[in-house]
Amino acid sequence: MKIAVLIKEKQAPVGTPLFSQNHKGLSELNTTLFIDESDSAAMKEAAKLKAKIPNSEIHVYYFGNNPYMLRSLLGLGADEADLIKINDEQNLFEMTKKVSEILVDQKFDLIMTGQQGGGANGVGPALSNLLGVTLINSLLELEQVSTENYVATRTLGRGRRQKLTVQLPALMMCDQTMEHDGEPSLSNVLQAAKIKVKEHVLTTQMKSDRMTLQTPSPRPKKIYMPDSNISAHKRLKQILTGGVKERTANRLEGNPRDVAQQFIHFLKKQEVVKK
Amino acid sequence: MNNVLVFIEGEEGKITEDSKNIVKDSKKLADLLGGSLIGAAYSEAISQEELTQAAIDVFWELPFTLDDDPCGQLAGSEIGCLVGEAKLGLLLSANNLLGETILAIAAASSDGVFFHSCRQISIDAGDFKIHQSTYNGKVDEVRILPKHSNVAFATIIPSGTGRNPYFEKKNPVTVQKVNPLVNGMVPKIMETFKAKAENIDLTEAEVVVAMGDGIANEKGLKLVSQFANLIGATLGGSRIVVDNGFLPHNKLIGLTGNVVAPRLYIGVGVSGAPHHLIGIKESDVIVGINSDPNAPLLKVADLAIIGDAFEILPALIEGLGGDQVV
Amino acid sequence: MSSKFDVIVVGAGLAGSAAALEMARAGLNVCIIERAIVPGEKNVTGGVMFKGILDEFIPNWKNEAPIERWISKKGIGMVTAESLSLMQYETERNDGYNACTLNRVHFDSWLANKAEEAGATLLTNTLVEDVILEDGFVKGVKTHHADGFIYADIVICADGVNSLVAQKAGLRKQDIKPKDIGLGIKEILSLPEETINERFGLKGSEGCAYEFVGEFLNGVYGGAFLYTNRNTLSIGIVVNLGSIAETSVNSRAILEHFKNQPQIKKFLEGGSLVEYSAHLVPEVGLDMVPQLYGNGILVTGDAAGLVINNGFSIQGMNYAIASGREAGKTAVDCIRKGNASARELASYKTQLDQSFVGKNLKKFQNTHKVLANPRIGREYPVLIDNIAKNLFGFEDTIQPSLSSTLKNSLRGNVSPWQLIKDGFEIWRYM
Amino acid sequence: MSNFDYLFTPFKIGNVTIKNRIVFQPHFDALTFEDGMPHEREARYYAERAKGGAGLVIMYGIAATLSGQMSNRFVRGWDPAIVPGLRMYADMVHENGGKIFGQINHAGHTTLKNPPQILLAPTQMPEPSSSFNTKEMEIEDIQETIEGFAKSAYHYKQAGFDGVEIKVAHDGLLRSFVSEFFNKRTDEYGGSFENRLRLPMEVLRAVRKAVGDDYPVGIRLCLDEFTPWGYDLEYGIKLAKAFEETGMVTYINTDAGSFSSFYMEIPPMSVPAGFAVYMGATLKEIINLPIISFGRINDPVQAEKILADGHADFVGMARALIADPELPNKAQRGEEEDIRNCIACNDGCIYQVMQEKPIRCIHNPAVGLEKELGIGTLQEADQKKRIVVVGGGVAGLKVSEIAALRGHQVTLLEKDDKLGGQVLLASKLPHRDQVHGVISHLIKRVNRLGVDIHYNVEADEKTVLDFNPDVVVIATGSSVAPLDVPGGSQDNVYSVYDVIDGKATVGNRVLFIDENGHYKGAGVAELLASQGVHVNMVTHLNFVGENLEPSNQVMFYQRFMEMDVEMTPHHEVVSINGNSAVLKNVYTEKETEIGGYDSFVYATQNRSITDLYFSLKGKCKEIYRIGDSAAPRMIEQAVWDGEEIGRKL
Repeated sequence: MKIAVLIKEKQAPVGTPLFSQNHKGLSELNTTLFIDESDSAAMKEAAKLKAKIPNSEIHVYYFGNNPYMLRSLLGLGADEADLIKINDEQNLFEMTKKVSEILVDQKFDLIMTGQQGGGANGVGPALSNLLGVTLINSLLELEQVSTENYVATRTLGRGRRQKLTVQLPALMMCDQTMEHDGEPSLSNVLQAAKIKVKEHVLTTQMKSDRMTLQTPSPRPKKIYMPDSNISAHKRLKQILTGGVKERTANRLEGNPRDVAQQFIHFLKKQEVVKK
Repeated sequence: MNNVLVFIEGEEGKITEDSKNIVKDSKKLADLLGGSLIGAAYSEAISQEELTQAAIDVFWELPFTLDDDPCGQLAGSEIGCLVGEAKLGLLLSANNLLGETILAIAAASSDGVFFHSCRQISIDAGDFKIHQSTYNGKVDEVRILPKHSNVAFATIIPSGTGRNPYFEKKNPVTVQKVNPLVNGMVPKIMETFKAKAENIDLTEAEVVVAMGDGIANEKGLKLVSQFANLIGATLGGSRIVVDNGFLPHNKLIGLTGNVVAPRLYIGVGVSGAPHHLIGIKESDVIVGINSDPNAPLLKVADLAIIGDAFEILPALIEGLGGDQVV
Repeated sequence: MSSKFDVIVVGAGLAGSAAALEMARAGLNVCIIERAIVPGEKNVTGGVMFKGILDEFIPNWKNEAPIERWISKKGIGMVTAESLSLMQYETERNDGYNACTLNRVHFDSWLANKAEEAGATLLTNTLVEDVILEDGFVKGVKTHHADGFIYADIVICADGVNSLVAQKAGLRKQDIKPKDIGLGIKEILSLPEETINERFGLKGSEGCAYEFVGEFLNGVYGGAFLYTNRNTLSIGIVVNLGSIAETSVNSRAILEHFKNQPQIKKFLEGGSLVEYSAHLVPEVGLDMVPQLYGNGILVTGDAAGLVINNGFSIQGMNYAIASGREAGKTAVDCIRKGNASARELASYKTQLDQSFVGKNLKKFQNTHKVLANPRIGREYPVLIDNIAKNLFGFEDTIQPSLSSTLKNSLRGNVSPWQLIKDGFEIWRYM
Repeated sequence: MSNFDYLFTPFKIGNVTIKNRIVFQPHFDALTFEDGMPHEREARYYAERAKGGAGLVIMYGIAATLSGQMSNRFVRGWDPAIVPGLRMYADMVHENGGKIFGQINHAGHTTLKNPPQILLAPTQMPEPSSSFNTKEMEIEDIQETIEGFAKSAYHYKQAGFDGVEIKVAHDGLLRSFVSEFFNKRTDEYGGSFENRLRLPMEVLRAVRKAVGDDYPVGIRLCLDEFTPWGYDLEYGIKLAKAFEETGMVTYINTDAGSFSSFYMEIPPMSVPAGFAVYMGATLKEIINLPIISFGRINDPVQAEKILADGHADFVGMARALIADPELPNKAQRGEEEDIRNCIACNDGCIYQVMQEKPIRCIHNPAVGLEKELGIGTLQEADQKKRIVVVGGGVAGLKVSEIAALRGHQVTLLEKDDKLGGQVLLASKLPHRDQVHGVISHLIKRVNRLGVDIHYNVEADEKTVLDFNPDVVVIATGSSVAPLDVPGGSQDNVYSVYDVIDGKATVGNRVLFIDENGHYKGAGVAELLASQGVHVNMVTHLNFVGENLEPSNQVMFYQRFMEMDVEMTPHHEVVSINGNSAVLKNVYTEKETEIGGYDSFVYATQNRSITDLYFSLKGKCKEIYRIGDSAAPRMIEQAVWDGEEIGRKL
């Protein structure tokens, strides 16, 4: 099986952001590079599949500039690696077409990437469309059923999960919360240290331009406020109680054992505890 | 190319709060561009009644449900196919998984430009000015996209204090059923289920147990953790508990921490300072366990249990079939 | 791929990469193991490097290496609450620059890359958990990876101050007393390049490095430093831990005090803090150096305690490269001879003692004793301020002669004799 | 490196870049004198906040005209003679890395003077909470007011201030002009919304003209008057929009409450911290000017959240920075634990200035005395001594902190198993939990400073001398004095301490004898009443809770009067017999007997605990007695004693 893994080198300021002189980039002084958890998960999932399925190989496409960052992933089980240099000022989405051109000839069975990493900014979904492969997002678990058939578990938030059946070829976006254990083996790490990373520069005519970077100015989120059509005295009261309306509480007191029994009964009624 | 499309999400037939906020933003932009506002949603997602109140001009009902298209691939392609025909210049949705997937696919298939995590889109000297959150939310970026030659797709971080009514209704909504234009390999749903409590974030949890200063010691932590485990609740804490290091800061419930909205909230030894109460007021049912009958939490609780938590918790744990840990 | 090498170097800092480069050039099969993802990442940004060592080692380094600024001004300042007396050496001669400031992440990556180009294998993101001991010989290391044993005839520890590897191999001195330890606190402040040039009177890639003593120390033994990088300033203090404990002065407060001194403040104005770091360094030079070799093992760089705290700043980069090279050379000899016993490896110590590293260590061996002189922090800056005030005529009177100025100023607690004696001692170590 | 993404990022107001998002909100501090001239003392007060890290300091509203002075201590804005003095303010704040704006106000019908000068108002009527009537402004008065604002603004600019702010907020003429209730004029300055805004707009234009186009001019805007007759947020928003539309306003500084609802301007501790952030948030949603939020924000984490949630561009703090001017710097350095949080008791700050007395803070003695006690004034001791402090209440903790900071070796002996003394009890009273902040801060400090603390040590002469101390500080506190009337030692008579400790078994009807007039009485009475007990509060004072700080007093009454209580002021209890007591009217001396009480609870003046002090006096080198053990008083005095003696050692 041919697996591609797409990884994006991310950067973020440590503490208060500092900008380059023209405000179009971050000052490197307090910028840290990192690989998103979801991208690491994609790499680890790919390695897991490779270990299970004979004759598999992994080709890593790394969008970023620091070869050492890339190397930290290769030990997980990469066979080939491309370091694709990108300009940080560009909107990565606008490069998906070029990326799809690189990938399309390779005819990968499976493309793995991170929901919040390489696949973010709409890149993952866009690639699935351009390559014409099935898309799975928010992946938490993957199970092989037959050569081409897989069962994928996704997270839908609020603790909800969904199981899907998928056929390859597919592009799968791993969620940050996907769990993996195990560390790369030393032989893989040693091997990875000697992988010849192919470097190329990705250029494309950008449609949008970065004008400036600035400190964040979020728009207002929801906030508690007293009702507007009530008297000042009532407004004040609402503020004092944090807006929780006074409820007529049922009271339970007495022997702890009895109290506990009654409370458990209440929990059963609430369907928190099975009856 | 002056029409604006907003992708609308529904929850049990109702338009989600986030989508409502985006509709509000979109309406302003449509007016500014002099186009009409089209709302698009999955089939069966939005009830008829909810629709008539939405401040959109046209409603597109996609030819499939979310269950037919769990990862949004069909919807994205479908909308992408219609960009030119419907003279769309700008497509928006809430900044979440589904919105991002659908709009990015639509953008890819219609050669448009997609922007994620936008705070605001405005029109500046005839061009799109995109105000975007980037670098893990630590920096804002302003980008310009020439409007005459491009269609912009953007997911917007929902905002709104909740003070204003969402819709100022003017015209009736024209409902259009969209014909299926695309087909492809779509993953099939096998089942949908609930994850274990410890894997659920506080703000997402359905049952929350809060540890308060009344039981702020090692023993209290052990008991309350075990109780939370037994009933499948996610554990959080009040300010004092977090300040004293019994729980990490991301477990703080209150104004400055997590605002929780569970089906059931149980405060154990929580006195109920106003900032904590603000953090739990969205809870459906509030239960307080406290030895002080005057604790403010007990006054706002649906069920007030008066007694020593160090006696009640072991009894509860025993009653629920757990082994005593302390 | 085989996991057997001639030599393993633990740590891709300056000492480690220098050792690896030396050995790879000699054709040895070398493996460098670094715990960080990017070499230099765990290091404090910025430092002053004296150039002599690299001129010989990597002749073209000036053109290749990422340099921040060339030090064209060096000075020593005495600071009181209101004044600064700065004594400065300055040169315009280009070849006269004998030091530069660096960004460690860039520089360390560059040096590690040099070693790789020469044929060494670099494993990043790899933690060494233990050493492999066989028959009293170090035979390799255990990494955190699955099946993570790597074998070699010699292991060189270059993994920093708290060298875990040296400790595991039983080579560290234990039981360090607070009075033997210096605490270095450093802040990096960002300022535009032009502002730095303007403020310090610099052109292009020129830079400066200053060291200070004064009242801000509040009776604690130590000093402060300030030097320029390309678009940042490094400012910090080095204080003796024992002295901190005795006086209960907050070390953080000393730095704040120093930064808020009006003349120093002018240098820093508008700078935003980008990095803050504190670390411990052995302060007593040679006294602290652990055993440098054993069967199949060599210790080098900071791990070997080859760091010099001259009382004002911490210098280790030159010593790191020099000691790394010496370790590399020794390893090459021993591998060729096929003998990695402690007896053979002992020549490393001999070589080191004869190099400038050993010589400087000896010279600075007593620095901490001089700096333990409370007069340095307290009386002298005030004294010098008084002298300067009189000399430079801040008051509208007839300029007195230097000797009367001195006498006037000395009408305090310090005897002239003491001044001369202490003065001599300070200059010896600066 | 800080843990904050927003709080320490710069932000621009007009052309002025403020280095962080923390604004020291304007408030009267009475640090000037009756000549109304700027004074070094006030300059240092502002400079201290800049030194502590506040990005912007806003000076309180100096008076636009003579008739607009709320107190003679208000700086005379119209008078050019103030410029050199104000320049000192600006220079000192700038030297300390901050920016400074100046507010301008005309007090209108609100005043601290008693009796006042002629008070001006849009329409003749007193402020509802006041009994001083007003003069309805003539056109000349209006003209003079406009000129006064313009002159004051010009003076600020001349003095090097970075911006000005016009007050259309709690106290003051401009707010009453925009308020429908106060402004019933029939000329062009009243009647319609537009007319009501005419005066503020004319003031704004005149100020703008005086300072030029590029100079920041802000509006401090009351968004909700919180009175039955006043305007609400809807109207406040309308005002904000109108100001924005002029294009002449650079920012809006939010505010709420009016003179009659002053407890919403400076809400006491029963009001949630950050209670008014929603008002600024609403503005952020509607207008585009930079917004400063307000309202008991005393925690950098909360401040960060306000910014991160987009609820404001700046976080305004007044009391938080009074209590600890170094809050910003400490937060930025990651030393949040060291912050001395404001507890919103209002006893030291607002209560004092309302009486035209210089501002103070109950747990920061340096307030108003920045020169003597401010940042950097604490000197290391020349001679390091071995100090034993007995008693871990406020006084003992404070003296330990100061002594340890100065390098002394401090041992603290506490008889209980926890530190805090009487404050532990005081914080158990309803709505008083935040008093605990005073001791939790000090406890963190002494622990961090390495004070050697011994718990459960009932110190006697020997225990203390065994430490071989150079100095002994006695801070053993005070104990309750018995009720000295016939029947005062009956079984059903309890002290307030018995009640808080839970030692008392109180019946359903309680006669409460309050000789205290502060929280010790009022708080315990509220505690009982909140448990459903009927309380009759007997006090010799003119009313119950007479010594409470006014904002706390109002809120106390709002709660107390909803409970099953009776109040019997002007009376003292002369005897108790079984279930009844004899009361005596303090004015007429007429006695009445009332009965049917299950229990009696009394709050009397405490007595110092002095045994240890006198047994050690003369036996050690140096001995001091501080806090209640010298004379039973309040938290503030205990802190003072600790600070004062600590600095002496």
